[in-house]
Amino acid sequence: MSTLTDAAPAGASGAVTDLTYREAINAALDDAMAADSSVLLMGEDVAADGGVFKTNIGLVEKYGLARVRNTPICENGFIGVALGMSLVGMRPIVEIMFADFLPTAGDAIVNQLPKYRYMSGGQTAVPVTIRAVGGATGRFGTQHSATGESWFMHLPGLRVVTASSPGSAYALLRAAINDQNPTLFYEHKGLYARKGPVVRGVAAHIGAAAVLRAGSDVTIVATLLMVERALAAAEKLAADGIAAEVIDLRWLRPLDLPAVRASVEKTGRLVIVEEQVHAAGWGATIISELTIGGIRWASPPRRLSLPDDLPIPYTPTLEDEVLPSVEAIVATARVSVGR
Amino acid sequence: MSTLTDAAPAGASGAVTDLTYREAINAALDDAMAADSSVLLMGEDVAADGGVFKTNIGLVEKYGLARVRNTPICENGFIGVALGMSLVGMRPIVEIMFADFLPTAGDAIVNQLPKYRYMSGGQTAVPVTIRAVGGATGRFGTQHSATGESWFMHLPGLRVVTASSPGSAYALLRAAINDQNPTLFYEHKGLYARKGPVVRGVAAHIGAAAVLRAGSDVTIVATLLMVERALAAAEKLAADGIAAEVIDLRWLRPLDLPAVRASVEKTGRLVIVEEQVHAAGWGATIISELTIGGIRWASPPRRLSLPDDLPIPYTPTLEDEVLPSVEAIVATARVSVGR
Amino acid sequence: MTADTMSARLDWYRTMVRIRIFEDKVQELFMAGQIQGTTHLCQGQEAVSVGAIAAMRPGDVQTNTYRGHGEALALGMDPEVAFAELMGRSKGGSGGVGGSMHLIDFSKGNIGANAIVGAGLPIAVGAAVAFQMQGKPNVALSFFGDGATNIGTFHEALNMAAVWAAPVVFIITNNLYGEYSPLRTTTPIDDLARRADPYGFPGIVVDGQDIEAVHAATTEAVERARAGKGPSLLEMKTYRYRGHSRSDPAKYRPDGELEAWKARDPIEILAKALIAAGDLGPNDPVEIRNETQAEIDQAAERAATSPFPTLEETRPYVYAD
Amino acid sequence: MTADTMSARLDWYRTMVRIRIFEDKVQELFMAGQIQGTTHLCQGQEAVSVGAIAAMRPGDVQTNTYRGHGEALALGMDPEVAFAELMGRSKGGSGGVGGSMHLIDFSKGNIGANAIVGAGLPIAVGAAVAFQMQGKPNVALSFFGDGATNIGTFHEALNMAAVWAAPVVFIITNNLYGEYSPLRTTTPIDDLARRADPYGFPGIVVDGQDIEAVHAATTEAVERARAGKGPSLLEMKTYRYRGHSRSDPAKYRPDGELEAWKARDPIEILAKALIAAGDLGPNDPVEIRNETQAEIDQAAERAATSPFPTLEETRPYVYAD
Ligand SMILES: Cc1ncc(C[n+]2csc(CCOP(=O)(O)OP(=O)(O)O)c2C)c(N)n1
Ligand SMILES: Cc1ncc(C[n+]2csc(CCOP(=O)(O)OP(=O)(O)O)c2C)c(N)n1
Ligand SMILES: [Mg+2]
Ligand SMILES: [Mg+2]
Repeated sequence: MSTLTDAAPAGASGAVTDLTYREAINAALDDAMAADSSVLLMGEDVAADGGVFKTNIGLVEKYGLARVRNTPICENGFIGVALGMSLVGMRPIVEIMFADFLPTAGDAIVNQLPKYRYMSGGQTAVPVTIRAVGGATGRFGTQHSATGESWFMHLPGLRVVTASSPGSAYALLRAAINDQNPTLFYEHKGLYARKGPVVRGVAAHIGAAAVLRAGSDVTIVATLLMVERALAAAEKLAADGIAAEVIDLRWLRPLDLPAVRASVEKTGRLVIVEEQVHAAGWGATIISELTIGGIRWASPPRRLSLPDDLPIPYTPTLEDEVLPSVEAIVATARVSVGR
Repeated sequence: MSTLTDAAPAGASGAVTDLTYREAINAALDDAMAADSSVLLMGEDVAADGGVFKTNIGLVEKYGLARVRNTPICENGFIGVALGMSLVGMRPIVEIMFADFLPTAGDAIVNQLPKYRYMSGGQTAVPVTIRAVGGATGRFGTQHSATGESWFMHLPGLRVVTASSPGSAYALLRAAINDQNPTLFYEHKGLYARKGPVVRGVAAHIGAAAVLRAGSDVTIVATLLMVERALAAAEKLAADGIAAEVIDLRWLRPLDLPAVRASVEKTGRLVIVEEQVHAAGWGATIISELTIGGIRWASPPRRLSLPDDLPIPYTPTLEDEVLPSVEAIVATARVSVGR
Repeated sequence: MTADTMSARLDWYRTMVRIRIFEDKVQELFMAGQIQGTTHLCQGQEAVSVGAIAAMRPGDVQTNTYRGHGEALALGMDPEVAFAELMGRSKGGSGGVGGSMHLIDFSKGNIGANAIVGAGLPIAVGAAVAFQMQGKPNVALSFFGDGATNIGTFHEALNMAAVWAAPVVFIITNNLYGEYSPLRTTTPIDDLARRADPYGFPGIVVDGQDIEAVHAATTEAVERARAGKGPSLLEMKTYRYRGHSRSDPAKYRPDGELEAWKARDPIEILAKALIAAGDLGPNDPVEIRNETQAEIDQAAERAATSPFPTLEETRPYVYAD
Repeated sequence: MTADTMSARLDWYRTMVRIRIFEDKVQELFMAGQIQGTTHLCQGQEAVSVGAIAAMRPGDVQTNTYRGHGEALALGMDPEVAFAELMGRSKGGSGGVGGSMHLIDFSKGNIGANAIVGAGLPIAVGAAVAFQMQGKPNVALSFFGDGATNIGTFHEALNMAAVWAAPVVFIITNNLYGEYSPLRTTTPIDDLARRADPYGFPGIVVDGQDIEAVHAATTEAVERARAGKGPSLLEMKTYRYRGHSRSDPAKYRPDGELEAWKARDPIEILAKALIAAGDLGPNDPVEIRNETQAEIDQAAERAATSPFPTLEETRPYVYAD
């Protein structure tokens, strides 16, 4: 068990540094492994040259090849291995190079990790963290560009979390590693170079969304890469006197409905910005639950999503075209507030 | 290519017979294999003793072991095999014994089947049908009871369809087999013994939901086993003068939003009855899309779903308890209409 | 034979009889509707479960399958707790939410009974690698069927175990059928032990009806793993007397096959040996059977008195804090 | 050597040179930003693609991977169409939506270039079984890497192929690395051909730098499959000159390894043989290189003039009717 808690953060606690998203993930891994010798990182080439996305620089030198463990190419198998490790005292972190490969491990993720404690009647905890690198803008084509963020959010027993900035990446990854339950942690490959403040040694609260910008006219909810676009849009809207409240959803399971509801109760308007098809995603889930809850919509909620019927293309021009843009967010928010 | 069309149905066309759900599936398989020699059925023990759920009785005797092909236990592998067959002129039907095993074939279902035509720039069709047997009430426990119906509905390139009765099972399975695109066809293991009229030789329209009972007070949308419960509830409600419109959603992709919208525009009220967790499912998708579309809710939509945070238990008493019941549907519809 | 090994063998014998009678009782209760859903019984395979598990030491763990009652009982699970689980009662090992396919007891090293074919292998490898990292002298066993050797996780698990020289022993309970399919219709070879070769560790064919052979082969593999020499694959040739599950009549079996295997019943074989060695009197088998029958009947009765759990009771089983 | 086989070998030579220069050009265009995302190049592996595909007959098919430019060109894809695809242009083989990892041409038997490791194997088995059912004399090949032999689909595909005696040939392009990982760090054996044994069909080690050896071994396996004798596994020992993808500097390779392999360059080896046999003049290689360079440069230029597709243009690629 990690000794890290929100109350009494461990390590270089509280220190604030400016790090890139990549460095923030590296720092979270480093701090977690330093704080708890049962924490390990495993996956394809995680120890090779800092890993494919260079998030693991310096770790193998510090913790060795047993705790920074290269695996053969077999996602379903090595997530099963991580599960087995977690049953006897280890806290594995599994790196999945592209979120698109998560379905390759479908059984481990759907039938094993979330149900393992339950099937045993609560005899064990399953402290496994899966880091999945997702998202478009990389021109990686249709089999390497999904965020996959909502694929597993319906599974009781699992936690699902997304990181949109260096600061949240650090705090959320520490929280995921520290948690006793299987957690899918989503990174966006388009964010690795972003820089921002990181508070070392402090883990985020599980299940808490973050209001990144306060506003009273319209609520914009986003995750991952879409968060910075939502913030940029809010900036532009402000210039026109429209006050947008921007929420980084962060957790898909548990889903922070109270936070979104509180905001929409104030604004009466909602724009969902999601890098995924709308069907069966977190955006649809939020709109459905709020509507079921009887919320008063001042104007119908709106969404910016990937096309309903199109996979993500390699074609650079088209990949840009299918993603929700700052301009589209601005335009949609304007329609929502009616000016 | 099957010669079957809605216009000119093949085989014992138009003949209406009373069959069980199991027999209806058997008839659809039989008629499709008789009509087109490129159609084959494959899966674990599909040829053994009529198959595990006895849906395949008589087929191996008629079509032989090559076209009714037992496979080793390797879902991901044999769905990949079916994909390969479909690229060179065959029309495979894959039987997945329990829908819970679909994630075992996650890569084939998420990254291969729906994207294969797209990645080739439309060079090929992928006429693969996957029959997945899902659903609770069987006391099969947490790894054998999921409907899994919404797991893949967000994937462009795929079709997803559910069968709630003998008649729809026949017509929808013929449509799935006849279609040029990969289709996930969901059966419910709790329905096999149900009897009902079946029109031989006629395929359903792709993407069309079915209004099974007309009513003006409240719309109830359901799939699979929940459809008969919705109908039973409507019967009871009618006795109290509440006219419920019951829609069998049937297709999750393409999703028949127009049909549901038309009904809710009339009733202003909606009750979703789903044998799944609400998050990231078709129920949430429908409520979200209708709300985004600006529909006028006379009263907030309501849902009956599986518990948000509980896997399906083996415990007979609890398995019954977690499923939406006729009584719960009646009660919820009453609250919705306010009497 | 030392007094020690003698009493060990008597324990084996009693445990095999207990498993046999437990499974017969399960069938009876299933037919009576007291156990619902499905059952996968292991009559005929008792020597594999008991002989292999007898090679485990404290701290060792194993994973098994939906056909795991034999392993669960061999590891010492109280039949009452097992029956309660099969009946879905609070007193069950998993509080009644697991059922027949999930007899699990972490306190006895039974860290998993999986209903997904092949899923238990990587989990065992993970436990083994963890022991290695923790510097513990422990070993993980994984029990699975012949049909499971055709699914991807089998290959992935054996490959990782070899690469990491994990202290794990893979045990194929080859009962010649995967559900209704004879081995040869889904598998291109007869001796599955051969499937160890591409990973560079030993694969050994074992007479699964002879508990002495099972125990000897498993002990060697377990100690090899404990010594840091890596994994082994053991193929136990055995047979399941009943159908695959529930009320499967097993029509797919050729005439005489069942009888031929029953002629080499693992319980009879050990009884003969013990009697020949004078460690068991000629009437002891009948007595042990009767004692055990009474024990099992009472266990089932007591289990049936345990209440069904409430939903509230089961919520803590989902998330740990 | 007959005139026929001679001209065949000259074709092989020209094709290998074309692939080499194509890949070098891809790297150049990638660095220039005209090709985006990622590339996986095959310089050094040309003999495997060309020699194996030369064993195919009309109606035969194959699947390959994200590192499939060699196979695509060996199957006769027009370099302009290939470049256009890599640039995401309308004229590309997949209309520009596929990119570098998906050079596909059904009209030439190239039914798949997959970006998921191991996914192509079952697809090839499926095509092979379909040919068998259709009574066609055709065969399916599947090209994949050494790292792919560790994922479940490898095992599942080989097992099914064996059970059904499918006319399929599995070709491991063993270039000693899976991404940045040396084979031995992820795989417990050196000769991957050994991995055929548990399925009861031949596994053969082949010198992947010698196109004659590649062609001979593949021809034997293909004709064996065509004759209904079932699958084979061929391990082609070769090497990729460049890093795994994009701008990977391949720092993980020991000093001298690259040079040692370049000393056995597949193009050079065939050139020597052809010159020795008098089928190629001493200056021909330079001339052929120059001709090909011009051809490739022009193809790239023409490809760049093709427009990017519109979304509307790509919609029909999703669903067929
Ligand atoms: C991934 C998966 N596919 C299919 C099944 C259905 N199923 C349950 S047991 C079984 C046969 C397994 O045979 P074997 O491995 O020999 O074990 P045995 O039942 O003989 O003990 C099958 C196909 C499953 N549980 N999991
Ligand atoms: C299922 C899956 N896991 C991981 C990857 C990422 N990946 C792409 S290529 C590769 C290495 C494959 O090595 P090998 O099979 O030897 O082929 P090579 O690249 O050497 O041609 C990996 C791990 C992937 N594409 N698919
Ligand atoms: Mg078996
Ligand atoms: Mg390689």
